[in-house]
Amino acid sequence: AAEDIYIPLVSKGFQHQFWQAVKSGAEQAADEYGVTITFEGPDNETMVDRQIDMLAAALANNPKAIGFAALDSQAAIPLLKQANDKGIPIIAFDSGVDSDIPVSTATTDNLAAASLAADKMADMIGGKGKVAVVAHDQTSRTGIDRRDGFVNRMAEKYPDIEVVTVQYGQGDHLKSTEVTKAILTANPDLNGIFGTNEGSAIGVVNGVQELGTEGLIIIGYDSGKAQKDAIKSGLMAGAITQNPVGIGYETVKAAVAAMKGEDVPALIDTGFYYYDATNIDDPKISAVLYD
Amino acid sequence: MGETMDKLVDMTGIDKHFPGVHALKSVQFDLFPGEVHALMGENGAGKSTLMKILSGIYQRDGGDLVIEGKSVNPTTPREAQNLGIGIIHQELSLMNDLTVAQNIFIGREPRKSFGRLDEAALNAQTAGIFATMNLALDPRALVGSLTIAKQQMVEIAKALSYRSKVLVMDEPTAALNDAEIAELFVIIRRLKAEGVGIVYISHKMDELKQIADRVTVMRDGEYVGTVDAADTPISRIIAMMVGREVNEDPLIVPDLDGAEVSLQVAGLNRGKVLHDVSFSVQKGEILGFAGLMGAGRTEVARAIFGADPKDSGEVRVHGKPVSIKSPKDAVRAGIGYLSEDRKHFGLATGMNVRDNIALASMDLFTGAGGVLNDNEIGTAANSYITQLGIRTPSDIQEVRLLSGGNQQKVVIAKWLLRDCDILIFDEPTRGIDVGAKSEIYKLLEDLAEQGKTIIVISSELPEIMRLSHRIAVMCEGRLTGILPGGKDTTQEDIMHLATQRAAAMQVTGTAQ
Amino acid sequence: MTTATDIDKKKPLAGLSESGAYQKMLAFASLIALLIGFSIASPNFMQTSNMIAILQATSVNGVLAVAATLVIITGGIDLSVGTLMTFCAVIAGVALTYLGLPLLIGVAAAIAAGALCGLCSGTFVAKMKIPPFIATLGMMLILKGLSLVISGTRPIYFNDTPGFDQISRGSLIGEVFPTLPIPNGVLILFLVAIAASYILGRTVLGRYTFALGSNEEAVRLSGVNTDAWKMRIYALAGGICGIGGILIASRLNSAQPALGLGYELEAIAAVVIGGTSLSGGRGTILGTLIGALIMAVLTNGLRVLSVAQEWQTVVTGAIIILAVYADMARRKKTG
Amino acid sequence: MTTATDIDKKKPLAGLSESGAYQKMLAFASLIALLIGFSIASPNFMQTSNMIAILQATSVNGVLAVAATLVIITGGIDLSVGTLMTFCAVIAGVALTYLGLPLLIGVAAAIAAGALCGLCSGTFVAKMKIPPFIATLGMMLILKGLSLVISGTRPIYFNDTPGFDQISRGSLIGEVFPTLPIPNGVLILFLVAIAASYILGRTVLGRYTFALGSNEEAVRLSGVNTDAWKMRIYALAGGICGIGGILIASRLNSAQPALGLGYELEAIAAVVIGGTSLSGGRGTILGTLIGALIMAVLTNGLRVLSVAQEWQTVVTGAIIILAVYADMARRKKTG
Ligand SMILES: Nc1ncnc2c1ncn2[C@@H]1O[C@H](COP(=O)(O)OP(=O)(O)OP(=O)(O)O)[C@@H](O)[C@H]1O
Ligand SMILES: Nc1ncnc2c1ncn2[C@@H]1O[C@H](COP(=O)(O)OP(=O)(O)OP(=O)(O)O)[C@@H](O)[C@H]1O
Ligand SMILES: [Mg+2]
Ligand SMILES: [Mg+2]
Repeated sequence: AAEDIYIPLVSKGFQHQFWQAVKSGAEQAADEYGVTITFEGPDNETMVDRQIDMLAAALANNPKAIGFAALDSQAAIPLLKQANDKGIPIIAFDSGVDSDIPVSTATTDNLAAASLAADKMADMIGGKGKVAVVAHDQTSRTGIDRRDGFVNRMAEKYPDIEVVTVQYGQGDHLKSTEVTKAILTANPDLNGIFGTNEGSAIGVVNGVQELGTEGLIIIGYDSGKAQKDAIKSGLMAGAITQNPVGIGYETVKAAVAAMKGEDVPALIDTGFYYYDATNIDDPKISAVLYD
Repeated sequence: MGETMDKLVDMTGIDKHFPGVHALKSVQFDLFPGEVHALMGENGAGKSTLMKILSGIYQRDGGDLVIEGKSVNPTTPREAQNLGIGIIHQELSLMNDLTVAQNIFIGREPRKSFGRLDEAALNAQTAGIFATMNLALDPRALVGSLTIAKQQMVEIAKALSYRSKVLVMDEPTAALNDAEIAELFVIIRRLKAEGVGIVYISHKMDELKQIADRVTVMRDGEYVGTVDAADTPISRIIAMMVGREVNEDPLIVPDLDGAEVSLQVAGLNRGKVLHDVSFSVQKGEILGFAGLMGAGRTEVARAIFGADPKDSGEVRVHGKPVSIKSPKDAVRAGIGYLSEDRKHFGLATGMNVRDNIALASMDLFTGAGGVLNDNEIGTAANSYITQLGIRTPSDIQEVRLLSGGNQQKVVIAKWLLRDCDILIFDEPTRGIDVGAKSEIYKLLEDLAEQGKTIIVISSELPEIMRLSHRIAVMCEGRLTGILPGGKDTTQEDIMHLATQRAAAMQVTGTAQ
Repeated sequence: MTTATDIDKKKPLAGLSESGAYQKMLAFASLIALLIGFSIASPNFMQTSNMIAILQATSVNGVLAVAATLVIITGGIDLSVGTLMTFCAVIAGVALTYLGLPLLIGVAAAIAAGALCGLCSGTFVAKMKIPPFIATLGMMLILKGLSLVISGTRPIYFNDTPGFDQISRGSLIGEVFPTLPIPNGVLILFLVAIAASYILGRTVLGRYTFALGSNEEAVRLSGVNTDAWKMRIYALAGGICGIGGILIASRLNSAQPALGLGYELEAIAAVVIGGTSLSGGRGTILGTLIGALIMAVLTNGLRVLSVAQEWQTVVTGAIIILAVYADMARRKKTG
Repeated sequence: MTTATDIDKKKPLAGLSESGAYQKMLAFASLIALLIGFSIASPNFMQTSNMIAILQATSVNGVLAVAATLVIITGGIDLSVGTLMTFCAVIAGVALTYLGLPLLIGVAAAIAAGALCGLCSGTFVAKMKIPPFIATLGMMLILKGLSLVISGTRPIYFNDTPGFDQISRGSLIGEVFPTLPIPNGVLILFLVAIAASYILGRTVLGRYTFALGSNEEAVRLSGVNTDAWKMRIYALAGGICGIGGILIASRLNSAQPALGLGYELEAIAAVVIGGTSLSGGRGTILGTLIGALIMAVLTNGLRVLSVAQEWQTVVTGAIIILAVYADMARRKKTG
C-alpha cells in the first residue's frame, strides 16, 4: 500500500522557521505522492554526530528513500554507503555531500545569494561606507557560505566598503539583538548590517529599534512574519529568500522518482530571490515566503 | 491501670529491626511526671533508637507506646511534639547558616501579617530563654561559628523552648564541661519541679547520682532492668550494662627520667587563639591537656598537626625540627591527631568501617600500580573491630549506621592502625560507654608503655587525672602551667590554673 | 553557661555580615574593574546608550538568575529556568494572540503557568525525592517540547496586543527623566530582585529557604513540613521565570518557542559568580544581580571591542574563573 | 568490650551489597522495560543493526559519562566534558592532519591534552578552591573557544590518516563473529568502563575518590594530600574525555570544532540516572553505563517509532524523571 512507502528526511535543524517551511513543503509533496515522511533535525547545526544517530534510526525503519541535509559533508558517508548497499536512494537537500552516493541534490547556492545581498547593500549605501554582519553560526555550512559570500563580494567588488566586523548570535533572536547593539555602540557611523538568517535578521531589527538608530540599511535572510513586517514598514531594506518550501517539495518529489527508478536531475537548484517592499506581494515572491 | 494512668510514657515490648541489625528486642521503658529517668547502656545498646521511636523519628516494628494513658503512634517529629514530647538529639542537628535564634525557633517563628517574620521578637524571646539558662550567648550569632559546646547549649535551649511534658536528653553533656553541666542540672531540677518527665542518657556515670531518680539499663537491644538511682551502687549499674565487673586500675606514673624527648613545641602562636605555647613530651609519656571550653587546647593540637596554619612556632620531633604545613607532613613525621568532632573531621560516614579504619594508612595497603589489597585492609580492620569491640554487623557496614560511640571507636582504630609515634587524642572518649572507656584507658597506657608519645585533651577532669603522667593546663590560648600527674595534683589545682587568666582577660575583653 | 565567654559578643554577626558585605563588595569590585577596563579599551563603551543596553541585556538573565538563586539556596538546582521562560512566553502568546484575552490576563496566565510548572518540579523533588538535577532536567526537556507543541513550532507574534512590547521596551523612568531612558525591563528586574530579597530576608518562606539548604534533616526534625515549603519555593521560582518569559516575549514582541536552551547555565553562572554556594544555605540576591551584570558587561564589552568570537569565549571563561578566584582568595584573607 | 555480640551475623553484607545490587538491577530493569516496550511498539526496533546503532550512539556519551562519574563521586561536577572532548579531537586533528604525525602519536596527544586540561580544572578546584561548577564552566568556555582558534573554525578531516576512522567505526569483533559487527567504539567504551571500574574499586585513587566525596576534610585530617589526589582524578577524567575525543573524531572522520556544547548535561544525566549521587561519595560505573544506554535507547526508540520530534523531547523528559523515580521508590522500599 501507499502508506508503506516511508521516506525519512534528516535535516540540519528542526525548530527554526526555515526548517519548518522545508518540512511543510515536504509534507505537501508527501500528500501528493501518497508517501509517509518524517522530518527530524538536531537542536543546532554543530551536532554532527547526533544527526548521524538520527540517520541510523531512520535506516532501521527500512525506508524506501532518504532525504538528507548533511551538517558535515563527509561524516555520514559510511551510513550513506550502507543505505546505498541496501538500494535506498539518497536525496541531498540544502547542502551537498562529498560523495556521489546522493542521486540528487536540492539546494540553494548560499554563496551566490549572499553576494546578491552584498550587491544590494552596496547599491543602497552608495558604494562606500562601513557595514557589519550578524551571522548565525561560525562553523556551519550555511553560516560560512552566507558570511563569506557577503564579505568576499564586498572585498572584491566594492573597495570603498569596509566590513568592520562579523559577529555571531547563534540565530538566537535575543543574542542577536545584543550583538547588534554592541556593534552599533562600537561603530556609530555604520551604514548597514546584514543578518544571515531569520533569527539574526530579526535580532538586527530589534537592536536597531531598541537603540533608536536611524538611517541604517538592514538586509536580512529568509522570511517569517516579523521580517516581512519589518520590510513592509521600511525598517528593513530587503532580504534574501530561498525557496524552503520548494526545497522540501523537490526533495520528496525526487525521492519518490528515484525510488521508482526514474531519472532525476543531479542538481535541483531551487533558487533564491531578493525581495523588498516593492515586490513582497508579488505572487512569485510571496509563494516562497513563509510566516 | 491506675498506675499507667499516672505515667507520662509507657513503652512495652518495643521491637525494631534495621537491615542487618535487630536493634531493639521487646524493650520496656516508662516515665512519670517530675522524674529524671536515666537510660543507660553500652554503645549500640539501642538507647537512641528507643528514644527516636518515642519522638516519632523511627516507627516501631512491634510493641505499645502509651502517652498519658493513650495508645499513640507518632509518625513525624511534629506529631510527637504535639503529644508533648521534645528531644535533644545525640548528634547535633542544627542549621549552621542560620543564627542561634533562628535555629531555636525554626518552625515556630513569631510572625507578623503575610508571613513576615518578627525578627526582633525572635531575638528577644531567645534572649529570654538564655536568661533563664544563665547562658551568655548572642541570639544573632551564626550557629556555624560556635564551638560544639555552645552548639550543644543551643540544642538544649531549643528543646526547652518547646515546653514539652516529656523531654528526652540524648547525651546532652558529652560536649560540655563541668560548669556547664552544673548549670544544666539546675535547669533539669527546675523542669522536674514543674512536673516535666525527663529521659536522661549519658555515659558519665557520676552524673547518675547527681540527677537521676531511676535508672533503666539496656544491653544489646534488650531490657536488663530498672533500679532506683539513690540505692544502687554505680558498680552494680555498670555490671548490668556490661554484663561483668569493670575494675578501675589506679594510675601509675612511670619514671621517665632520661627518656627521649620525642615532641617539642616552642612559641606556638596563632591569631587570637594561641599565645606562645611551649611544652615538650617524652617518649612513653601521657601528657594531659586540661582547660575550660575555648581554652585553645584543640587549637594547639590542630596547629601542631598542620590542620590550621600557625603564625609562628617550632615543632621538633625526636629532636629534629620539622616543617608541618599540612596534616600530610604531620603524619609523615609520625604524628596522628584524633579530632574532637568525629562527624565533621574524623569520619567519611558514607564509607564503610574498613575503609575508614584504613583511611590514614592506605599507602600501607597499596601495591604496584596503586592497587589496594582489600583482603589485608579487611584483616587489619577486623582485628581492630575485635580489639576495640566495635559493634557492627561487618567491616563493610557504612559508618553512618553505627551508634555514636562505635563511630568514635572507628576513629580511634584509624590512628592505631597508622601506628604513629606521637598520638594526639582530642576528647577520645566523648560518647563512649564506661566499659569501653576503661578499655581505651588501658589501651592508651599500653601504647605509652610501648614507647609511644601520647597527648590527651579532655574536658573531663577525672579522665585527665586518671590518665595523665603530667597535666598541661590552658586558659584563653595560653599555657598557664604544667602539673605533675598522680595524687599530688588535685582538681582544685587544675581549676586554679584553668581560670588563672580569666580575670585578666575579662578586663581586656571589655576594654576592646 | 556562666563561663561562656564574651568572645561572641564582640562580633555579633561576624561570620555573616562582615564577610558577607566584603563578598558583595568584592564581586562589585570585579564589576567595576571590568567597567573601567572596557572604558579604557574602547571610547565607545562608556556611553549612556551602551550602559542602558547592558542593563537591558541583564534583565532576562537577571530574572532567571534570581529564580535560580532561590532554588540553589535550598541546596537544589534548577536547569529548567530557560525553557520554562520560553514556555511561559508561549502561554502568554496563546492567551493574548490566539485567545485574544486582555493584556493583564495574559501576563497573569504566563506567571501562573510558571508557578505551576515550578510546583511540578517542586513536587518531583520534595514528594518523589527525585534529585533536583534530574527533576529539573526532565522539566527542561518536557517544557522545551511542550513549547513547540503548543505553539505549533511557530513563533507567536503579539502584534494584536498593542502595548505588549512596551512592558519590556518602554521606559516609565524615561518619561519622567528624559535623559535616563532606562527600559521597563530593567525596572522589572529590580522590582523582582527587591521582592525576592525581601522574601528571603523577611518572611517565613525565606527563612525556610536558607534552613532547608543548611540542614534539611534538622528542619524536618524540628517538625516543619519541609516538603510543602520546598514546593512553595520552587513554585515561586517558577513564577519568577514566568516574569522572565513576559520580559523576553515583550522584547522580541513574539514568543519564540525554540529559544531558552542554554540560558540555564548562564543563569546559574550568574548566581555562583554572585557568591551563592551551590551546596545551599547561603546566598544573596544582590550578589546574583552583580553576577548577572558581570556576565552582561563582559559579553557586551568584548563585542564592542570586536574581539573575534572564538576569543570572546576563551576570555569569558577565563574571566569567570578569575572573578570567582579573586572573590575566594579575598574571602579567605578576610576570614 | 567483649563480644561484638550476635547482632545479625547472619546477614553479613546486608546493608550495602543487597541494596547496591538491587539498585543496579533496578536501573537495569528500566532499561529492559524500555527495550521490551519499544520492541512491541515497533517491529523494526529489535534488529541487530539497530541495536548496534544504539550501542554506537552510546559510545561517545558513555565515555564522557564515565569521566563525569569520577568527578561527581568526588563531590564535584564537570561541565567541560563535551568541549574537552572536542578540544582533544582537534588536537588529534592537528597532530595527524596538520603535522602528519603517526596515528599512535596523534591518539596519545589527544589523550594527553585531555589529561592536561583535566589537570587544569583539578588545579582550579583543588588549589585555587574555585567551586567545581565554575572551574569547569570556565574550562568549558575556554576549550570551546580554543578548539575554534586552533582549528581555524574549520573541521579538520582525517582523510590522510588511513585507518583513523576504523578506531571507532571498524569492528574487531565483527571480524571474528561476522554476525555481530559491534563497532570498536563500543568495545572501547566497555574497555574504558572496565578500567574506570577497576580504578574506582581496587586502587588507592578510587578509594580516595569516594573518600573525598564523602568527607574531604576528614580525609585531609587523615594526612592525605587531598589536593594532589583530586587533581589526579580530574586529570584522569580529562584523559578519558580525550578518548571520547578520539572516538567522535574517528566516527565523524573529522574534528568538528564547534561540537560538544550541551553534551555535558547529557553525560551528567546518564550518571545520575545510573544512581550516582550528585552530592558525592557514592556511584558506580556500571550504573552510569546503564544510564547512558537508557538515554540512547530512549532517543533511538522514539525515533524509530517516528514520534514527532517535539513530542520526543517531552517523552524523554518524562521518562528520565520516571526512571529515576522508580529507582528511588524501590531503593527506599529495600532500605
Ligand atoms: N538507621 C540505622 N540503620 C541501621 N542500623 C542502625 C540504624 N540506627 C541505629 N542502628 C544500629 O542499631 C543499634 C543501636 O543503635 P543506637 O544508636 O540506638 O545505640 P545507642 O545505645 O544510642 O549507642 P551510643 O551510646 O553509642 O549512642 C546499633 O547497632 C546501630 O548500629
Ligand atoms: N574555626 C574557628 N574560627 C575562629 N575561631 C575559632 C574556631 N574554632 C575555635 N575558635 C575559637 O578558638 C578558641 C578555642 O577553641 P576551642 O573551643 O575548640 O578550644 P578547646 O580548648 O579545645 O575547647 P573545647 O574543645 O572544650 O571546645 C575559642 O575561643 C573558639 O571560639
Ligand atoms: Mg545513642
Ligand atoms: Mg577542644
